[in-house]
Amino acid sequence: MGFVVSAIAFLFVMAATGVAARRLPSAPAIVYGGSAAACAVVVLWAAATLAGGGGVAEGWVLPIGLPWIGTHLRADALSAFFLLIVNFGGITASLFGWGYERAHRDSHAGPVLPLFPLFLAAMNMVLIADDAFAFLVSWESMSLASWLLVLSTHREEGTPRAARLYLIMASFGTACLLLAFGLLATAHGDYSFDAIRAHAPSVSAAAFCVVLVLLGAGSKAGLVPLHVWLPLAHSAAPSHVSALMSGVMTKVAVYAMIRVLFDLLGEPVWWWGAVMLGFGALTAVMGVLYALMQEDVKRLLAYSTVENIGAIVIALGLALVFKASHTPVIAALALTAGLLHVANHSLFKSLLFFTAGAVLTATGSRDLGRLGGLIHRMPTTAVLALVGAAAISALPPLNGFVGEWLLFQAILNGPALPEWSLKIEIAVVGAALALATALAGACFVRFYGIAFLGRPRSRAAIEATEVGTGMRLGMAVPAALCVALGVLPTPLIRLFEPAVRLMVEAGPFDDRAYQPWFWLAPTSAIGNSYNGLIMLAVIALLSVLLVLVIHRRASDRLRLSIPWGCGFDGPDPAAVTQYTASSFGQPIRRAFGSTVFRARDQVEMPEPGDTRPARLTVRWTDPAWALLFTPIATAVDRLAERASRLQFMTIRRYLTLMFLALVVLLVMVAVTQR
Amino acid sequence: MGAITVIVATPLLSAVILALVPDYRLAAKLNILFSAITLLAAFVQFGLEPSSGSLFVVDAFNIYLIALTAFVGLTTSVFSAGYIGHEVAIRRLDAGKLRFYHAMYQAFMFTMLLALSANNLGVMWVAVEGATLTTVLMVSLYRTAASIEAAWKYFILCGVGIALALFGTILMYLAAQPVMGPGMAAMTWTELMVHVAKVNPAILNLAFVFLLVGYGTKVGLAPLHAWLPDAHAEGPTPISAVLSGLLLNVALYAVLRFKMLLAANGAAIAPGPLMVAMGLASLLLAGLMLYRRRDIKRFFAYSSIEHMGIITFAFGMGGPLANFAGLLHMAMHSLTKSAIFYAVGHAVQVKGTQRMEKIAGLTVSHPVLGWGLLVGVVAIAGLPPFGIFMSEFLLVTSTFAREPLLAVPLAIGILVAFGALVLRVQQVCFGAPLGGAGGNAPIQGSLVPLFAHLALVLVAGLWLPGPLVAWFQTVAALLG
Amino acid sequence: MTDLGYDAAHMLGAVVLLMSFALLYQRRLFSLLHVFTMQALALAATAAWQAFSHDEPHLYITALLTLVLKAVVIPVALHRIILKMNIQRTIEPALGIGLTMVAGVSLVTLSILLVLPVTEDATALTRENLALSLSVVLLGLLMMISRRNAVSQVVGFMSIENGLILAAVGVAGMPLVVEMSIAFSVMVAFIIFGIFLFHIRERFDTLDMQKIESFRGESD
Amino acid sequence: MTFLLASLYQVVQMLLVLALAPLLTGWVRLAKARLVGRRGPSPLQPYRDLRRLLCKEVVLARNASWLFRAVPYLMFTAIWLAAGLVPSFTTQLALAPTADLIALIALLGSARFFLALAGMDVGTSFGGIGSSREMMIAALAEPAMLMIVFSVSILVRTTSLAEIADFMMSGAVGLRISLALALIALVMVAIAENARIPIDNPATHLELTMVHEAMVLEYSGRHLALVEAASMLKLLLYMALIACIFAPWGMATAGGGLFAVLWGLVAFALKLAVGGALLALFETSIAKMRVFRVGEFLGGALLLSLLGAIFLYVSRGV
Repeated sequence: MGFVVSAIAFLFVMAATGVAARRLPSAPAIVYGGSAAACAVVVLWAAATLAGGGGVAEGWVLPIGLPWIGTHLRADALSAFFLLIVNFGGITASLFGWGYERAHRDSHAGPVLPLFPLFLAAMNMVLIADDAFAFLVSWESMSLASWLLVLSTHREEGTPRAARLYLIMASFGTACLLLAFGLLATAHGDYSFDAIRAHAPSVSAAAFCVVLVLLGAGSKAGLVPLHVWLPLAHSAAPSHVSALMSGVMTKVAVYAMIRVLFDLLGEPVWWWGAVMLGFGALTAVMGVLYALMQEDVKRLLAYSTVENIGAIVIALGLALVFKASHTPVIAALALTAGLLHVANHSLFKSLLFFTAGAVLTATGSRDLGRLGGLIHRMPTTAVLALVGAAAISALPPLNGFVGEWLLFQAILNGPALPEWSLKIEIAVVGAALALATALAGACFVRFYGIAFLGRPRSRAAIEATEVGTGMRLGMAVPAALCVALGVLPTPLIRLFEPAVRLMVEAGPFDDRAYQPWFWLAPTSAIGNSYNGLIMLAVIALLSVLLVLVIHRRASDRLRLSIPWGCGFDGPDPAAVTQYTASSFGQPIRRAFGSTVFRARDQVEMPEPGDTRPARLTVRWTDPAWALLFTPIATAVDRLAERASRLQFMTIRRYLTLMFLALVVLLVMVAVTQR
Repeated sequence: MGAITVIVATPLLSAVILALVPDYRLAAKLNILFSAITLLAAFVQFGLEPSSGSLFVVDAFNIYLIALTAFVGLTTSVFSAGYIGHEVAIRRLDAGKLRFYHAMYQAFMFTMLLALSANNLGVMWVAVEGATLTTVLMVSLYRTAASIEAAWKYFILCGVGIALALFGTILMYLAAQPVMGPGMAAMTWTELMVHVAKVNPAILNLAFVFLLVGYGTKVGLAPLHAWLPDAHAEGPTPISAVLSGLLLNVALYAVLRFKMLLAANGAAIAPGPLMVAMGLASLLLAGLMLYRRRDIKRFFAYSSIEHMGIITFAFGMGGPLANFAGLLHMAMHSLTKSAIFYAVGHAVQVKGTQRMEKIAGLTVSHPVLGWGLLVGVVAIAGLPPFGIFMSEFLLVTSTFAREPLLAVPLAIGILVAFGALVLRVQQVCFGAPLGGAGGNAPIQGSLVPLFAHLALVLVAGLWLPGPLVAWFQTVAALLG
Repeated sequence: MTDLGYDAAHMLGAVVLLMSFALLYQRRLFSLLHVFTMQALALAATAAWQAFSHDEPHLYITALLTLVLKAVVIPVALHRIILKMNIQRTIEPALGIGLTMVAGVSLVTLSILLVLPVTEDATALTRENLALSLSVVLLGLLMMISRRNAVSQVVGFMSIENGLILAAVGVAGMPLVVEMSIAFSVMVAFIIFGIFLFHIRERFDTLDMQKIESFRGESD
Repeated sequence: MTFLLASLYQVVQMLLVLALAPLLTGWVRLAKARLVGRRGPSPLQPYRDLRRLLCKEVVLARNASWLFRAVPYLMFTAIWLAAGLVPSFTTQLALAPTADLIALIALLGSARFFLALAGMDVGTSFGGIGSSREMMIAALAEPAMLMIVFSVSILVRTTSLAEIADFMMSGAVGLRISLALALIALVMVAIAENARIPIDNPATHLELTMVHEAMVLEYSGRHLALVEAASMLKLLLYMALIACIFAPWGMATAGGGLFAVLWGLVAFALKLAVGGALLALFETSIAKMRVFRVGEFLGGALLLSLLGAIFLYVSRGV
């Protein structure tokens, strides 16, 4: 506990240093180094706490914040787990950011150094806050810091809109949470979480709270249709900040959901989970479909975050449902799947954003249409990106698959539930999740194939060079963990078992004989087991064997030549015959996009003999905007126009208003007196 | 009793003295000095026991408002010293006008402090009217067509308002006189609070309506707000700062005193619904008005209306939490808004325009000022870790727990206004700065007042001193 | 107090109210001023009578002030202004005379409705007086908003003030009446000063939107 | 002891699939030829083709990366392992617990992932066409597959293939609509995954229609041999899978002696023969469909499998 608080304090110091020493050339090294150190302390503390079986029972109460309540701080097992995730992300982001800052030293950009530690500190505070006020202060400070970080690129067009939308949506979320806590704290206004736990809310109040929390935390996590800000903001920020926002901050939102739905609200009702399942499925599928439509690398990654959040929310929904139906072990399985996916996603999403940042640094472009062939020029980045892409596509034996596997195991228990509607819903959700996973695979083949493989599509891509050590280190660490966790997930699962136990009063391995530490076979999935380690070993063994055999016995001769491109060839960087991002997306667009996004391809084919290249242009509309946000915006605009007339009236009319107000009030009094 | 007399007398005397000082630089220094003395006395007041005489009353309610007024008065005088320097440099003001300006400034402080500390309905009314007259003169200081137009509008509307308030005052006496007999007693706060329970409620209600509309006009509640934006936009910025920061509070203070009377008298109608209605109206209307504004001072004037709406709503809701929130919000708003007007004043001077789209990229061209303004707007928008977040937190949560249907429009109104604030602050503080008129002139005068206020608001957002909390809680109880 | 005293006070108050109606009815500026003068006289008489019947000498001052300022100085001043700035002599109403009358009557009924529940512990005089002054105030406000012309609005404003003073003198032993009426007269003086100095003729009701918008820096 | 036996079976299984895969393909080709009235090549032809390719030199595009060269080995081993995990003649396989049905599908998924990447590595348009279409097909085939797993595992309460096979053999299931639907869906998926008519035609090289062939167009020599062998293995794998889930009869179970195992081998061979014949019959009786109708085809498969899953509830509360 003391460690966490002092680490947070140290982060504030770092922020101050960032302001004071911004002119120094060594400032980035100091600030990012310091941040990394602080995060490392918290990571160690959290790991130790979890290993020690659960967090701190006794919290702290500081005499600040709301006068008659003070600020309650407490880190139980759940907080400890999320502290682990957040601060690990913080470490890698600091490492990468250090290199990134050195690569991008343009004076025009807004300040990042002071805000980066603040952002980390705010996220940590959310996780240890133990009363509504402290929670919301930290929550909104988190939004505030990240908003300013997004604005640090305010010179680029598009950023201001993104930042504005982000802050407004974030505050909408905060408002919803505010209302939810208002209901929980009731009129007597004791905002500490203990007091809230003490008296369970009425059924209707709880229902309101669930909806409000899904809106509030959901808008932060990027639940469809509240996701619109996310791709804009995440892609506008500097890459290491994008990694934090996408890989880590969304997890803090997930933490908020778990905290309220599993902890504060008391005994759940089955439909809560049903709602979450619905939203999760929608989010997962829509998110990846959006991602498939994107040309901008970072936007693509941000949308894939939306998809993964959908998967996590599905897991939470399952856990709630099973908790409500008093099958805690399965609930534990689902929650484990969710938390594991939280950890995994924070790893490979940070990794992928780092690679995007590296590509941006090397080529100065985020547009898939201008990349290509980078595997030759940025070998290390390419390998690490491949790990990330394979992991996020849930391919064994990497970590993404383990989470997916557990989640499916939980879904397969759907039939055990009493409610018929739920049984069927879970079947459908399972299909949606499978669809999302498969589409994610397609999406990242597209990402990796277009950006790193093939022939370069621009001069910049030809002249790209590998990035510096700091950035490569920042990428290598999460990549290594992606592999490690894929091969040996069990230790991590054991580590955060206390958190699961705290939320659903059971662990995933209960009522089951002891498992060897390298074996993953959770309870209740009879005979279902998975072992990445052996799988990897066998594959490696076999392929080595294969290579040896073939090169010994069969030929190992090799001749380099020109690939056959229908007659087109040559060193032209345009690589006219090559598939582009949009042409790669075309089959899937036809299969899905035409209905969801009203996507239309338009090919302009020049006459035979004309040397101009043919052009493929894709038009599509975003349903979330078309159906929800544009109407709201226009409504406010219209009202503003109406109201604005009041500014330009004559004094006599204003007097008339006053007179009418007076008369109305008098009449009200006269009536009330009768 | 001594301190309060000093507090009220100092500005009066200094007004006379400043009227005689021809040199405006000296006058500005004296202005600061006198304001400092007033503030000192206000601090001394903290040490003394709450006391009430026939003339003055000092209790939990007005003691902090007096100190706040004196403080903002001081900081504004510091800001105005730098401000007028620039105005003289660009020939918008001359020595004669400034002499008048300084005298009026202190006179204005005097009227407000008197209104706050007076123990007598009549005296308070006279003081508020005096405040109106002095500010009208200062709003029209530039003698431009627009400023005269604004002053005129301000004067007529508030004049009628004042008239109605006077009628309300008379009615109040009319109600009290049968119980307490003729004479001063029936117009003295402290006496009234004692005997009001026996007073005839019907006249009390009538009186309150007139007082609400009358003083409400000065508070700037919709639909009585029309004077406020122009008066803020066209007058000198220091005046805008004190108008938003202090005058609105004083008018609201008057309304609240009467609300206390109604609360103390059981039989009278609950004033809550009326205030809630007007508060919501102001909040929503102002929130929408913010979108179309181009003039930065008028923009923030509307934001003042919005916040007055929130505060009135809070007091209308009543109850310990909401009232606490309202009191806190009053203090926080006056500090923050005046700070914003300081920043805006500098920005307008360095950029030479009040049009927001022309004041772009402030954080790039003038980092300190730009970030100062940004922080101020962040605070006024109700984002943590600033004081306004705390009050809005308390207000929204407690309201939703009690009257969910009222909390929803409240939240919507706050969000709507928030959207406009974000839109504009990004436009003003970020993006590429335009050179053009004035371009990147250096900042005149010190930024100390700005950051002093922001620091206070920040501290208040994290930690409130014990005595203040105690005062708030007693007053919250009295407000019912 | 004697019945006579009561009736006289009541009668004078009624005259003041009547005059308010007469004000609403006027179409020409000068006749408006004349009616206003009469209202001022009636008010002065009321004040004096109250001073006499309750023997509160300071009310004599009020009466005197009213007499001098409202019945003499201000009408003359306004007369001057009208001639000097040749403001058009007819009042163009924003609201039809008939409608204004109806509104006026309904306002009076409203004020009576409001005063009715005032219980008997307040003396009958207070109630009557309250009803009258309330109506006068409301009618004055109505006057202000139903006329386009600056001078007539000043008159309306002052008739509001008359209503106030009517209420003030009606209730026994009200302190500070004099001070307040002085403070108020200062404001009225300001208005007239304003009209005079800034040549604000119809500024009350400028219909030239572009002008106002450009004033306020809000035009695109 | 059992473990040793299991590992022995495992090795046998790995070699068996490796040995049988080309034969199966050859058999299907022969049957097709006969059905259309040609004599057709010997069923051993695939072995010869593979040997020829293995001994040829590799012609590699200049701008091919290491990935392009690594992928054949990776995908081959992945598919080989997958095929090795499907119980063919016995359910007692040492590696069975390492991967259940879901992991199996994912394993095939990763093979496809890398092959698709390899298709885009050289940067010709064919590779792009192939990869994009392949991923679109996969996007629909995988969920359908998982839904089939879902409905089967609702019945069997497990996703471990061995246990599924045991359960099915016990005959406790009986006939079910949902199983029928699942079977149909699985067949459709298998057809799509193995690039058979009507989705794709392994025999054609007409650019606009082909999917799988377009993707591997740049491969030659030993690499091509591996890719071809992998696809043969995949065909075998799917047949084995269908057999294992829907017709596990004759498979040797726990404690089954040597005779049981031998009988299992024979039964497996028979199943393959019948399956191949049926496939040939199907392929000759239907025409290739346009690539963009594939979506509807597989969408149908997905819906069928989902329907199967839901039907289970209706037919019997599980």
